[in-house]
Amino acid sequence: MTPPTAAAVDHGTVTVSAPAHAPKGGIGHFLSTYVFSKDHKVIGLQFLFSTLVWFLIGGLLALAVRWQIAWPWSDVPVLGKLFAQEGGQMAPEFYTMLFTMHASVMIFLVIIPILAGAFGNYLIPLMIGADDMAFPTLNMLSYWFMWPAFILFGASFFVEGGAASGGWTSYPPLSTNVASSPSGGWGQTLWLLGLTMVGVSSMLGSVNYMTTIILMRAPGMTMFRLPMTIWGMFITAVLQAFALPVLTAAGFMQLADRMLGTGFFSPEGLVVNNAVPGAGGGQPLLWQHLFWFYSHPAVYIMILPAMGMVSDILTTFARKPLFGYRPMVYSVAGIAGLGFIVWGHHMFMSGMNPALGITFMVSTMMIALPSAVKTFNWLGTIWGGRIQFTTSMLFALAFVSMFIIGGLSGIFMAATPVDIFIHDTYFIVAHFHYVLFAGTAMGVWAAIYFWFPKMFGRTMNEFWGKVHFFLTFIFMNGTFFTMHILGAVGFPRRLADAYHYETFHHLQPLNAFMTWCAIGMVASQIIFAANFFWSMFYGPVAGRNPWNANTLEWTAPSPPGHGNFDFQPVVYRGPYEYSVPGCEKDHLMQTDPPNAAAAAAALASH
Amino acid sequence: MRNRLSGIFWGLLFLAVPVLGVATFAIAPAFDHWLPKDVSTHGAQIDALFYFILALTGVVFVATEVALFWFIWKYDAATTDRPATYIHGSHTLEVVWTIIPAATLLFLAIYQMNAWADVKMRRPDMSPTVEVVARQFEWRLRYPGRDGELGTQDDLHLTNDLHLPIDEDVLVQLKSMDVLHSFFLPNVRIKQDAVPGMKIPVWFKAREAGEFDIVCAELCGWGHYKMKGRVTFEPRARFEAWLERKYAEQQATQPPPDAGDSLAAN
Amino acid sequence: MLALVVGMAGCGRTPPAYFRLNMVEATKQRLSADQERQVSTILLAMFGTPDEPVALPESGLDLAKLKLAAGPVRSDIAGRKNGLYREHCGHCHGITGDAMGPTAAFLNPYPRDYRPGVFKFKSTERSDKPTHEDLVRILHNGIPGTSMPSFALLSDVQIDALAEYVKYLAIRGETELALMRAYFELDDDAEGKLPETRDFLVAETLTPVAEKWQSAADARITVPEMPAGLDLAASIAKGKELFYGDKANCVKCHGPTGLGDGQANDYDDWNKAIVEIGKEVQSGLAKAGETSTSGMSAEEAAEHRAQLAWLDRFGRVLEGDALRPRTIPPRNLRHGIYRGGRRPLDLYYRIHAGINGAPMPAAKGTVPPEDIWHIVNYVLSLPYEFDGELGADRTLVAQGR
Amino acid sequence: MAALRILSVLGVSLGLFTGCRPARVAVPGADAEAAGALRATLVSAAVPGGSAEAAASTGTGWGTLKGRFVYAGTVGEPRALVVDKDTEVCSKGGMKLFDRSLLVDASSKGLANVVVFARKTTRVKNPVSDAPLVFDQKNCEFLAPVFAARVGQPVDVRNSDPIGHNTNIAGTSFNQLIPAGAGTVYKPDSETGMPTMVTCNIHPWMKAYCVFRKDGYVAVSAADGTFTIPDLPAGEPLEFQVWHERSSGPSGAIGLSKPELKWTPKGRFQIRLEADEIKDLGTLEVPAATLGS
Repeated sequence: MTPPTAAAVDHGTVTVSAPAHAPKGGIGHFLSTYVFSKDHKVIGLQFLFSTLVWFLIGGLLALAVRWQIAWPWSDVPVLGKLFAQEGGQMAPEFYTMLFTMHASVMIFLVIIPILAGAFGNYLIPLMIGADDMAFPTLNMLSYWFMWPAFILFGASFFVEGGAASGGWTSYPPLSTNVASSPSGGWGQTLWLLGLTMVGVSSMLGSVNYMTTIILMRAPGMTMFRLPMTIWGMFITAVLQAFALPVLTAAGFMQLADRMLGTGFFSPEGLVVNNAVPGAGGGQPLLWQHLFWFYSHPAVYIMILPAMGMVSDILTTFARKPLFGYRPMVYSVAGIAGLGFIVWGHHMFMSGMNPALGITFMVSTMMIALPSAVKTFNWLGTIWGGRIQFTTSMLFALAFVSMFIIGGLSGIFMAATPVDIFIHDTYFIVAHFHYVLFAGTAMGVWAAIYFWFPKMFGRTMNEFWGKVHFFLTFIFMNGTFFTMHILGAVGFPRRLADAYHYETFHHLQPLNAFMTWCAIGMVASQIIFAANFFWSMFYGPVAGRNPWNANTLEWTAPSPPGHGNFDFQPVVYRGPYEYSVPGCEKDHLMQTDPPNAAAAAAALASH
Repeated sequence: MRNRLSGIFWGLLFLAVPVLGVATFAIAPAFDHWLPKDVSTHGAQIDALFYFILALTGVVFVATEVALFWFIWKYDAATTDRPATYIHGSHTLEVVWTIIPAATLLFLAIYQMNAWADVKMRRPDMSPTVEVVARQFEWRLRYPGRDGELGTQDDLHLTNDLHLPIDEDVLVQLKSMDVLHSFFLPNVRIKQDAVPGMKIPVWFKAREAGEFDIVCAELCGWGHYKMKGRVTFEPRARFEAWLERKYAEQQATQPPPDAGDSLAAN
Repeated sequence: MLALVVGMAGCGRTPPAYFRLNMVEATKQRLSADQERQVSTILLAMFGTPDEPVALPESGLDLAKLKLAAGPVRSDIAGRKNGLYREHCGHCHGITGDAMGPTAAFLNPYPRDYRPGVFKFKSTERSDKPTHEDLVRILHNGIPGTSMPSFALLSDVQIDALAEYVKYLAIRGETELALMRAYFELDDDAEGKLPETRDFLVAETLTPVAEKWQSAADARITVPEMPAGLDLAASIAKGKELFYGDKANCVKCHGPTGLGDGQANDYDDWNKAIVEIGKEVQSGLAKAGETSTSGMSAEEAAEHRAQLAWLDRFGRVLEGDALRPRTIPPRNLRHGIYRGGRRPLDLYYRIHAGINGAPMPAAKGTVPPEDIWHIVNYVLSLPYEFDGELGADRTLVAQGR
Repeated sequence: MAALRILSVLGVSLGLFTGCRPARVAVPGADAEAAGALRATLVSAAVPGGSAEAAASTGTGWGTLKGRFVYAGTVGEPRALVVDKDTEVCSKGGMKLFDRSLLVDASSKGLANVVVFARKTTRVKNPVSDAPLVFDQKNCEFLAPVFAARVGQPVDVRNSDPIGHNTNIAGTSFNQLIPAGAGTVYKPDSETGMPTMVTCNIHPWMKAYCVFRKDGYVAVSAADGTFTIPDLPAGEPLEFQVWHERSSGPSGAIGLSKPELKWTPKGRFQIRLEADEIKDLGTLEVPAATLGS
């Protein structure tokens, strides 16, 4: 993956990576180095590129959805032809497919793999001072198991009836009953198979991450000297390891319902589209329980690593130690623990016993707590710092700012009576887009701008980076904040056309505004793409530690060769020793040998 | 990033979040982009709770976002010359900002239980006023006929056009023929999924007469959006008159004098 | 990944909506490309486009109503002034009314194809068109047990307009069929070109079609009153007798249990047509496979090749312009779901005139009216007969009984 | 950038795939201005009616047309039909029902059930008779495999079976219950063009054809293949249409190579009768290939 210029970057330094980069002939070598590589960095970049491409596809799907919401049934420009529908207007079942696949792609092919897969892979060994993952082959497999998923999801768009259209939650009987929806044919089946593949990939990854983080830390790197990024990744891995089996099992049950005619999720006596399903005796709610038992923890899988990375970036550019390192670690662990007992809050309206609803409501209220703690600590971190407004820092600050909104709007849904009204309305859509897009995606961009120099040996263009940030930030809020208002009117999700309801008739202009913002948001990503690829080859060459950061990866060459470190890193202190009094430079790297002053200060802090 | 203006610029950008955020919520009602009219007896509780949480979160939102802005503004490396504070955290602070939210949230949790119980747990002891069977993609309604019980030959069968009496408890027996649906009455602050294989009771009491939307709020297939119903609340007398008329229509053995008019009537 | 965008953008915008020619009939009638073009030209002249409908005075259609229903959907909230058909109906019934909308293929039963001008649920004799009120009623109540929803919440003006537009599409479709069939009747000196005269197009082709629609109101079935002072129980018993007896013979199709488990492998007229053609094409191809062109003279061989080309094209037409044929099971009379309406009156119509386009035959003439009333009473009692005994019947469970 | 390259390939394929869905058969578009012109003529309140009524007759007197169809080919064993309903009646005593689509007289090779009818006539000799024709069904079989009647002439659709039937005449929307031993009278109200199929939905194997003509100039060849159409208007050109159920020609038309009769592949031949002439076409050989066997 590493560009040819890379060798030039770290000439002078004794680099283990030289042989790896020496031009070796042979397609076999090419394959083993760039395609089926077992090097965690190559795999990480493979994940990064794949997920960015799916990010684009998911974005285009979102645009198509927005178009229909803003101007229902009107001729769709450019993409209209794809739908192959008479008069260029999209058919309702096509719309359901659009939002189903938008969510599925974004969650399973973008957010989860880009956090754990891309950054987890790239950063874990570097930040703990290991030369690679514990199980390089597993690691390679975890990437190549994504490909069946890519192909299955991609292919499902072209099978008869189109891709899955049962919502990303795939609630039965709509999803299990072949007759109940156009995608009842292959789309839904391919979707389930793809989902399973993503699960396998994540599982391989999580096992690897846990082992690596526990066993392969550099000398002196105690658990409580780990950067928050690693803590985020670690907890995520644990979550995946415990939650995924449930989803996989549930997925297979649904497959069985579809293909073998078992009746896990369909009760007796259905008449769907004049077809009487074979077996009965099941319970639709069972799927919801199993699904959310995974998918609620998955919500944290989708944000914890971002929280970790943001913590590191904030400290770096505030030039200040992280405020409350241990509380941060505990709150991450707390989120993970509570995350397993709140799934029911997705089901308040589902017909589940209302008494059970109360239990889940209480636990859900409680999970807001660690999130609050983290937010306050981030604020504490930049308080009294010396803030450098790099693009990366701006995205990190945006993460904090947006995560506050996403977190607070969650309280509305946690309150069961209020949820009666806003459940399945745009209030929810606003909420999780603030957490996942305005939150995680900001974190991801922060991370990309931050670790890009390490990945490619060059820094991204700061000016265009800031333009990209500015536009994204504006349009993002234009798109998603207004969704709260829609939610307050009770505007339901997933409606191809809600304006024939008197209650929602007047909301079209607002939706049109949001769609324009969404278009702007997607358009501004062109800047990012251009900046990204241009800088990859022509950006200013970065040294080993362009940001004067403390963590281990910055001691390695940029980009690091195979084996990562050209010396054996030894860790003397925590990752956040910035602006230590009486220390000549404003940061003490984890590997800097302790001199009297610094040591005094460092030790004082522990 | 040595530019002294950048801190101010970005600070203001982040200040815009709370300012515009609050502004949006403040002006939305003026444009009727707000909670729809509530005609139920229990809705007031829910709305009150909504406003309470809105106020609570609003305060926290403004406070934190302004703090964020203030720090960005004040601690810009380009404008401040004092070194960054070397501090690893404060135990007292951690305790404070753990206990206070915890207490608030716990209070919130307990405070709302009653409202929840009213809507979902304290079922009035009565036989169903009407059975609503959701189906792709319509609401099939079944009123007990003269014999007052469902499932007999004199049931009254209708579609999408739900009529209910006001000022008295009504019990809707909610079922689904095929997939999940959700019985959503925005103006009554009622939402309940219809689950195939389950009979789920839904009850409420309307205060005002009028016509309102019935919306399906759970994805039920390609026609989800067109699963539109209408509920008409009217005084007992008119309600029964309407039942009678519909029943007579259902029993018709002769075409109405002019089909056009009789259709216009309903 | 930019390639992706380009790949998509390359496809460009979609052309404005158009009426698609009835390709199944055209191919069946072996029309040449010129003849197909002539038909679409004539139809364009007589009926206009989906965006700009035209109604000749002879068609008896109300252009104002048509314009309300026609056209693309107006997406500004102020509007919704037209495009009703494409907003509510098009994605199933198709812009042409050919039941080939994008959603159609997944529905069971398939949506109605208006073009033959045959409608099932009406108050008129079997061979007559439905009245305007019949269409309005269907739009208003929907068709229970099918994917046809109720549009009761549309304004009467809108429903009225949609009903008129359905007539428009039906008349257009029937005219199209008449034109295409006319080619076969042409004398050889006409050189395979239909006369584009007012006499032929309007007087001979359009008017006969339109008149049937205009006279529908007069063709209403006169329903004799249900015999006064009828003892329901006795009537039901009598109805049961008839149901199973040789006279009314309902049992043959609706089955001894009334669950619709009798003669069940039949097709309705729309599907039957496709089935027949499908058979013809298949056997034709099979035969063509056997015959060897070796022994043939030049023109025989040419003819043979032409025949092959035609069969092959027909195969492709059936792929794209027809849905996979589905059998039409007799109604399960214990669901308590009555597609044509649940009034005793509706059931009387169904039994009296049968169901046009479906295998259901008419009892008129062979079963006296009071007997029909007995059958109606019996059928209405069926869903509630032997309560619980039919627990095996899933739907009854679904109905909560 | 290996991953990138691989993925952009995926991207392109995605794009192209979607762009090129399998399209429906192309339809020749309408000629817009021609349509515009035509519409003008249509809306212009031209003289109503015009030449709608039949062309004036040119000849006088009446003639008769006869002929005999023979089948040039060998007839295999007739296919037995699947009888799975009401077997106690429909196959009582092991009785079998056979496919009757190709009935050839063993000795004379005569081909039965060929339909011959005049396409257009200017004069008709006899008024429509009120004597009902009988269209009966017995032993779950329509007695007449091909049935011809004149428009307006009552047809008594009977059922001589002890079980109920229904009679469904395609394209006429006549579909009636015929109770056991009962019958109903049907008056064809329009011409069928080519013969149309008659079925019984209760007993799917039951099949017959019927043809209705306004002028009644129609004949069905008898068992020995002979047919006769009397009282045809003489002294003017007549065009006849020939049809057989099994014919592979368009809509069942039988095309013979008889130049002297200007016999077309559309199964039409032209002829002119003199007054009181009895024209015998002699033996008309129908090749096996024409009947698709």
